[in-house]
Amino acid sequence: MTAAGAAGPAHVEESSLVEIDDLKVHFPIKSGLLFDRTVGHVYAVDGVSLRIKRGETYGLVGESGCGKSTLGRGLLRLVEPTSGGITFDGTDVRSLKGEQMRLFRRRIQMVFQDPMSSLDPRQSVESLLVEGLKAHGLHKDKAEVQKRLKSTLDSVGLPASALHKYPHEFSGGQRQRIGIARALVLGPELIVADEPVSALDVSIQAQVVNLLGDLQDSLGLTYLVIAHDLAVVRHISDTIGVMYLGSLVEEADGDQLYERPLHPYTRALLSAVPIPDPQVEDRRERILLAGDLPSPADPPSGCRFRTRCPWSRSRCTEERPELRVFDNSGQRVACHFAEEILSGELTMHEVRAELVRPDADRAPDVGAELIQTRTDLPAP
Amino acid sequence: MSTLADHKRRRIDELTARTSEAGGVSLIRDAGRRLLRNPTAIVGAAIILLFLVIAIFAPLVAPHDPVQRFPELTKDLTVDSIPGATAGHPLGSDPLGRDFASRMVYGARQTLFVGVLATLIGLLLGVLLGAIAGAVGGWVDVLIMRITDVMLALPSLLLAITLVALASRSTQWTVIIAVAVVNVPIFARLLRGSMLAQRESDHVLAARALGVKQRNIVLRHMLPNSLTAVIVQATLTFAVAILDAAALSFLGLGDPDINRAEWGLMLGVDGVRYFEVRPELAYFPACAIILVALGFTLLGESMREALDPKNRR
Amino acid sequence: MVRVILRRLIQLVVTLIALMTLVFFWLRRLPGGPVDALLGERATPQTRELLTRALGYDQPIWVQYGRFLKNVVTGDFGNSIRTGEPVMDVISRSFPATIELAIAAIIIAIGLGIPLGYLAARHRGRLLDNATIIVTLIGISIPIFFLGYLLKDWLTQDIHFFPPSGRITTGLNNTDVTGFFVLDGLLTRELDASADALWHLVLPAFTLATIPLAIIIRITRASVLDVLDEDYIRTADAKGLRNATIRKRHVLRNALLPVVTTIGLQTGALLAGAVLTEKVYNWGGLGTLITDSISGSRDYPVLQALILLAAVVYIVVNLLVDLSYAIIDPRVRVQ
Amino acid sequence: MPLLDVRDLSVIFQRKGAKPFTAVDGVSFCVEPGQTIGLVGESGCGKSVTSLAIMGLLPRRGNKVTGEVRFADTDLLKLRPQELRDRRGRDIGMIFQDPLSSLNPVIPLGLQVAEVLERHQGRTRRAALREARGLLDAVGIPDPTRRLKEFPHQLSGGMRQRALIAVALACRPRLLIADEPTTALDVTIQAQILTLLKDLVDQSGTALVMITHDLGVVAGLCDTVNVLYAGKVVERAGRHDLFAEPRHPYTHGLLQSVPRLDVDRGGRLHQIRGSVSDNIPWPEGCAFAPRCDRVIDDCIGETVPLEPTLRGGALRCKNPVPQEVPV
Amino acid sequence: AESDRDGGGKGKAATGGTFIFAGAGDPKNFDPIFNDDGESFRPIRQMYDTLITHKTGTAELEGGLAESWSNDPTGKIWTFKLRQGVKFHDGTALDAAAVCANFDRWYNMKGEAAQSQMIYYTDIFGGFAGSPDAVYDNCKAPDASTAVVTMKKYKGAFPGAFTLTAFSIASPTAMKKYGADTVTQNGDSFSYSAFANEHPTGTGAFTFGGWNKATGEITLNKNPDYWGDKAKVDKTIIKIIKDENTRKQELRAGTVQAIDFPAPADRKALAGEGYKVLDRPAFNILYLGINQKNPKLKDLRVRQAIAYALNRAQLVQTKGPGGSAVADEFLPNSVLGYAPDVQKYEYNVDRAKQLLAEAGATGLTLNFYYPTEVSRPYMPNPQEIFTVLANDLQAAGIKVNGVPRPWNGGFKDDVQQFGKQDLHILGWTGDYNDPGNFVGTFFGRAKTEFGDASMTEMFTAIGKADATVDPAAKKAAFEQVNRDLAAKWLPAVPIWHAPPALVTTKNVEGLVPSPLTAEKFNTVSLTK
Ligand SMILES: Nc1ncnc2c1ncn2[C@@H]1O[C@H](COP(=O)(O)OP(=O)(O)OP(=O)(O)O)[C@@H](O)[C@H]1O
Ligand SMILES: Nc1ncnc2c1ncn2[C@@H]1O[C@H](COP(=O)(O)OP(=O)(O)OP(=O)(O)O)[C@@H](O)[C@H]1O
Ligand SMILES: [Mg+2]
Ligand SMILES: [Mg+2]
Repeated sequence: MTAAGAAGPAHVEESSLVEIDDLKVHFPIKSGLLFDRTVGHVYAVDGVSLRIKRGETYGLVGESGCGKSTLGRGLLRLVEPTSGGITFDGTDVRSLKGEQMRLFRRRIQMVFQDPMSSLDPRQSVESLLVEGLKAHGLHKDKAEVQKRLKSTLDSVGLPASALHKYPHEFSGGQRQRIGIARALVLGPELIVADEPVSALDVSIQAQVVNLLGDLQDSLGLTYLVIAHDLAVVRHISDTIGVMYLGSLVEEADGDQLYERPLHPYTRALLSAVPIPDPQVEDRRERILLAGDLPSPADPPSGCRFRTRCPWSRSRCTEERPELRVFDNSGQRVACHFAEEILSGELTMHEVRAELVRPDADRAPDVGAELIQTRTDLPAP
Repeated sequence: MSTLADHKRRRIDELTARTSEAGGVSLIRDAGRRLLRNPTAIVGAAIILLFLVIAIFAPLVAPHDPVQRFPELTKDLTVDSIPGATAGHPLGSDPLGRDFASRMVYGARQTLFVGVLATLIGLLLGVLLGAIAGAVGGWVDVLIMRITDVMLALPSLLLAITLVALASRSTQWTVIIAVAVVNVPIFARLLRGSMLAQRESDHVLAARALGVKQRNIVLRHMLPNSLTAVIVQATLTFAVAILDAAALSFLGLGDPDINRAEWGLMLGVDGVRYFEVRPELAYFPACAIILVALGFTLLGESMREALDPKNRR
Repeated sequence: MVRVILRRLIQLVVTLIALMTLVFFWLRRLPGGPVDALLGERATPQTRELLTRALGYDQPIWVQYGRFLKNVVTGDFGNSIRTGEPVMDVISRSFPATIELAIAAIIIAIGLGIPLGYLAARHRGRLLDNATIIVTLIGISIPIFFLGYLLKDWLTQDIHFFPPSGRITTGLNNTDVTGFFVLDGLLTRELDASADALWHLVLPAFTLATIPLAIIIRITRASVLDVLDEDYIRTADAKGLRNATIRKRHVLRNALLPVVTTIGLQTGALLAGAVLTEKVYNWGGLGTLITDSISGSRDYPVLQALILLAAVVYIVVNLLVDLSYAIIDPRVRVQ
Repeated sequence: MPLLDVRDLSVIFQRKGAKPFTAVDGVSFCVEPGQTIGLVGESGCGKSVTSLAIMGLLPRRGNKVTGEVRFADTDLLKLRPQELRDRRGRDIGMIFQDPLSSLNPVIPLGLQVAEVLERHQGRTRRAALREARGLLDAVGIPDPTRRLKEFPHQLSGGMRQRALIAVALACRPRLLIADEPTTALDVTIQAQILTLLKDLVDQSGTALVMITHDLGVVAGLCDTVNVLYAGKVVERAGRHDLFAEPRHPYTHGLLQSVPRLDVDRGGRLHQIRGSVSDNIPWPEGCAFAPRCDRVIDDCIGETVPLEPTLRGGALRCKNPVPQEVPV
Repeated sequence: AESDRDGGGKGKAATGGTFIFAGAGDPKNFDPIFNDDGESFRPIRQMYDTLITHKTGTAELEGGLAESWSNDPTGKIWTFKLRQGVKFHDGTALDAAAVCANFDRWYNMKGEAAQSQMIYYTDIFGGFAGSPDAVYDNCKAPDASTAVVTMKKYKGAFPGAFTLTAFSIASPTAMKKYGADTVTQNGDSFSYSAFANEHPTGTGAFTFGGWNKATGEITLNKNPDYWGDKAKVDKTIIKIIKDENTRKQELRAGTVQAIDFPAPADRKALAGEGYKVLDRPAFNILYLGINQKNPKLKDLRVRQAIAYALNRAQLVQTKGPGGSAVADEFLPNSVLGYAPDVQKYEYNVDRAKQLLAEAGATGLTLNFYYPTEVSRPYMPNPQEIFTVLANDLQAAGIKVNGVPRPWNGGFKDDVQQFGKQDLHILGWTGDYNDPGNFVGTFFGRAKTEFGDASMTEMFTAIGKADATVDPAAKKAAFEQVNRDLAAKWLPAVPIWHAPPALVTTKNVEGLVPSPLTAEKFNTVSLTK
């Protein structure tokens, strides 16, 4: 891993592998009498721009439901973005069509959160790995394939005998290694890892984190790591982006972010992460946020964070802050008052928690299906 | 002492290297193993196996030709008395002087044939429709679902009755088709629902990310994983299919060829008609039907249990 | 909520129109058909021709279809071929009989099924549980017409305990008000008629209830077991609540949710089962009407209307079940 | 005298056709009023089973519980079910991990809080509801009057957890057991809940047993920490001691393997090899041995006892991590 | 509810009480002319009378509303001497004018809807006013007690056809009052007048008491002013129970006192339990039709081979309802023209094979159509009969391809209209005592059913016999026809005469079975 330098913005552009420009992914909420009409949208990702440099690890953090996964999937076009641009190594990913896109997928791979559900329980490890090779016509030479599989397994620390086993026969950490091996076998340049360790036990988590690091070192991979655990993200990332309700609120080099969080949300987040050290814990000041994440189907006007922000002002209601470069450290922040808050000019005020309806946008529709399956015999 | 410790240490090393043991079990084999440990499943499977063997080897098992009329039986046969067991005819005569035991044996063949075929045809059509709906989506999906709505608008036996009533001619196939069609929407919806769920699942997403062709995703990921539910349902459907066929016979809408030895027919037609003259004509086929239906139900239920991811470990 | 109902009703109408059209065209291309059905074995070519013209079968099919649609929209399904009465009269006469039977059956199924299922779950793995499971399995596997026959044979012929068939003793002059004989007896204070009708109802209702009963027992059992495993039951236990409170307030309410759906789905089984039960017990309801209009006479106008009616009943009941579900389960309540 | 004194608690699951499985193996710890103790360990190490055994909430059949659970002089394990019921919810409150599934989905929130009061304090429904309103308010649920009539699914995760806390606290129990109360929540919400718990303990003198797998949570909250591995307490220490100088290789390993927010990104994390399911197949010996870097023959040869340490804790290790600074 | 049951039956052969008779199907309505089936005729027969009727329990003619009748030598003019003092239920007197009103009503019936429903009328009277085929000319009433009906041509059916229940005499006043002639077509079917449904008015021993369709009960009350033997019971209820098994069970339960069409299998058991099983003298025929459209079947030897191949004696023994007998001719022996000396085809497989070989028809495969979903008195279980017959044919080396068709869902169409079959089974219950009603109906003209329009010899012979007015000559002519049918023409093989039975409880007296299933209940009494 390259240590993050305080490189200027111009330098960043040259070496960036991925550029995401004002990406939006909106999911339509459908409802209707006979035919479904779109009655609204879930603004899962709502205008995110970021760059990932070749060979670096970009970490994305944020609360559950803020759109991290959707951003990752949008980047791979596993969900079709609503608008915005994606450039991968000079290729305009969004303009790729059908077969082109399919072949292109080889260059970006994905690792999923749940190592069980992301592995087809019916396939042996071998067929899981070969599948990708087949899809890209790389399976012709049997011996070659076997060699490739073995070396891939080896690189994720699994024995070759694992090939003939099935996912459910492995422990969680091993499954995650299989997931990583599946991504690796095609020799991708970018790996999007969506919560790769959050389903794992603490002791296993370290193994996988290390593995990811090792692989990056040996293969020169670029990562987009999505996680809600700020500590993990901080540990593995060169650059960290903080998301809140569909948009990036702050982006900075990991140490920089910890040293000098600019956005109120980042500050709150940092202060909330427990640290396994009583001494630190006892000394820490907490910025407690009131309430919960608002529904992405009905985001607040202006600054998305204003409903929970102890520094919010009336301007925040009217104007949505841009993600702007804060200073020449490269740190970017989307807050009107970042400077004022940093300097202490602005003081906190109390925030009343607001009512948040979970999934109010997706109330189950009893009418969705006219009649469910008819079971003449009892369902389980 | 140290040798003991050495020994134990070796065991620990073995343990740590557990993944190196060769061979693995697939989910299905795993489920199969669990099934084998489940007495319910064993009983169900045993019943079905028994009847299957009888069905397959009917000519060997049956003492006689099931359609032949025997002079020694017709001799004493009248409408109001049917000869019982005699030498060579362990279960006696049926209302037409045919060997009842042989008819029971061949009945296994016919009944399983009807049940299995009806289920399979229903399964095939249902899976086809469901797979298309689930894989293609869009208006095709909407269309297929509306079609199944129409089919589901009638309760199953009623739909079967209607279909038979509406058929221009009735044969064994009318019954099979009617019973099969009833199941089409069930299978279709089951499969589609499961496929839609699969479509959103991580492993399908993973396959897409790998660049696997859509066709292969459908065929190798979505379909196989969705089929479990359908297969379990199919096992349960056998039982229902056999019962439905029997009900149709009882209503006089079944297979009109009474030469065919089929339990539903034997029960629904002769069994009921000659119940007072010779109740065995009803009891034997009824018990056979109950047993087979029970067998399939037991197997289906335990399969459902075995395949339930909740029980996997 | 209103929108959901509306949506379902529209779907219902669409389904019905599709069904109607299908049935109409299918019927028209069948051999035999009304002309033959109307004229018995004594038909002569003249009468045949007279009738074909009288019925308008010599007109193009789409003209016939148009007329049919027009009639249906005005609620006129034509006359029964068998009896010559307006189809709606025939059906509305048979309807109460089936509903009476079905309600009695569902009362039996629910009234016995839920407690038995609950008890089985509470005694999981023990004798009572295993016995219930076996009995329900057999209940599901037995052809119900045969069960009906056996019950009838044992209880009306071997011992003359129940009346063998019909809805009321022949010659008992009950006053017909609603068509529900038990209810009519109460309304007109002819209590003997009411009791007599009820007595006639026992066996058929029990026969018809077999399958729903078995299924309700199984679902209730499974559902109670599921609920007992739920975290909130553990929470309730951790609260130190009394057993009775937990059972009533926490277990049953949740466990009954899937049972409600099952009951809805079982109405389908009831309609189908009624065909068999009514035949066995000579119960003059829709089921008998269906068999009568198929075998022998192919009474297509009646059949057509019956199919539609069955569809409507089935769909509406399911809609009602969904709605009741929404009422019991706050999670599907839509503001 | 401790409020809760768990002595040598063991839980053995015995299923037909399966080998008996010892989920909790001789766990002992005690809690003083006003004290917070932590039970930490990875998934499957027996934390939940311990808490359920204390509460008498384990499934009625298929398990064997031995040992003693003394709660203010009575052994909870020896109480008749009815007597235990009288105590649960009144003397001991419990908060569970998943707030959604732990609340009954079809019963209004108000009643779920109020029914404890009805049961243990003989309140009428009306009075209980009024009190429930106050409780909801106290745990920081906005607009409690309205919430009384609402159902769990209408609340967000954090609010549900608060409601669950309100239920547990309704009768002002002397002991509160919290089984991973924040695991399902986001960090910002977790911080809210933890703060709430802390305040409650501080204000009311309630003893708290905090069960978690997150060492960070323990660090900020607990007075004493018990580290569990494979059903056994492997190390117990005051939190300062534990985090400053973990003695058991497992504790040590755990602490090393968690990335820390306040530490600059380093190279590799320390990692413990293998996984939790790698257990030695015989009862004696240290369960952690197969994964341990410091394993010696003694570890696998004989039973490793939990021995008191100088600093007032306890340790179950034959070859502990050496202390850097001798006490 | 007041119970009408067992009000009577007390005392010995006492009058009064309610007689409950279980019928097998719903009637259509109670206007005689619009009906053609036995279940409708059963109640109609109790409420109406015909001009000529049958002696109780036989098919012999006897005076009904007409004390006597005569015809002129051309057989065209029929003179009826009416019974005096007979009144319809509504009080209208039965006189010649009333009789003529009935005849004129039938002839002048308007509208295709109504006409198409008058099956018997079209059959016997050929057509309606304006039709060239119409047989009826006019009816005169020279005096109140004499009705003279004039026909345009002679028909062999008369006078037997005057006994047809369809030609019962109804009250002209009531018919007018309740608009009897309005038959409206509705969708695929018809609705009938109030007369037909609610106010049937005849002269019969019972008056109409109501039809409860929900319970399937038709109530008939005793007519105290009946001209003949007054009903012994106060009330008769015809309870419709379609399932034969249920009919039997109700009988056992004592809720009905008599049932029609018991299942053949139940006869013995019921008799053993002390119920009275009343066999009706056979008046029907089941035959195996042979379609000569198939050139192989045009060969008489092949048809004879088929006849020889059938083991009819065994069929009668194993499947025949009680009292059934092998049929050698197409009419029962009680009917005029039955020849005792026709060629008989005893079961003889070798002869059959030999004949087939002679005809060069070995390896013959035939489509055998048989009906399903039906049970008729002459054919209680078509599927079984088919199976047995097919079995016999197979044994003689004729391959049989069984084709089942629902009775109304294709069988009659395929057999009678399209002639798709090679073989089929069908039968007939006689309407009145006349050979023409049997032989004439089957073979009197070219029919697709038998597929040969060229058997003119047969058609003329039957036509001639039917047109013979003199009874003796007619008898001789039909005897010859029957001989030729068996020996020369063999268009079909007669199988059996199978009389349907009635079963009553022990306490029912006076129910006399009629070969024509034309039982009248005025003779019934209940003992205790
Ligand atoms: N296919 C979809 N259709 C509709 N809404 C969706 C869809 N996928 C995600 N969403 C919604 O978009 C929002 C963002 O979801 P996303 O999964 O990206 O969040 P996340 O940050 O990854 O959360 P988590 O940490 O829980 O994984 C959520 O409100 C989610 O409900
Ligand atoms: N009812 C039960 N029957 C059999 N085994 C059980 C039962 N409940 C728990 N166990 C087993 O006991 C062990 C300890 O489980 P427990 O739930 O206490 O773990 P935990 O430490 O709470 O883990 P987590 O962090 O996943 O909640 C596990 O291996 C589990 O499989
Ligand atoms: Mg996510
Ligand atoms: Mg736990």
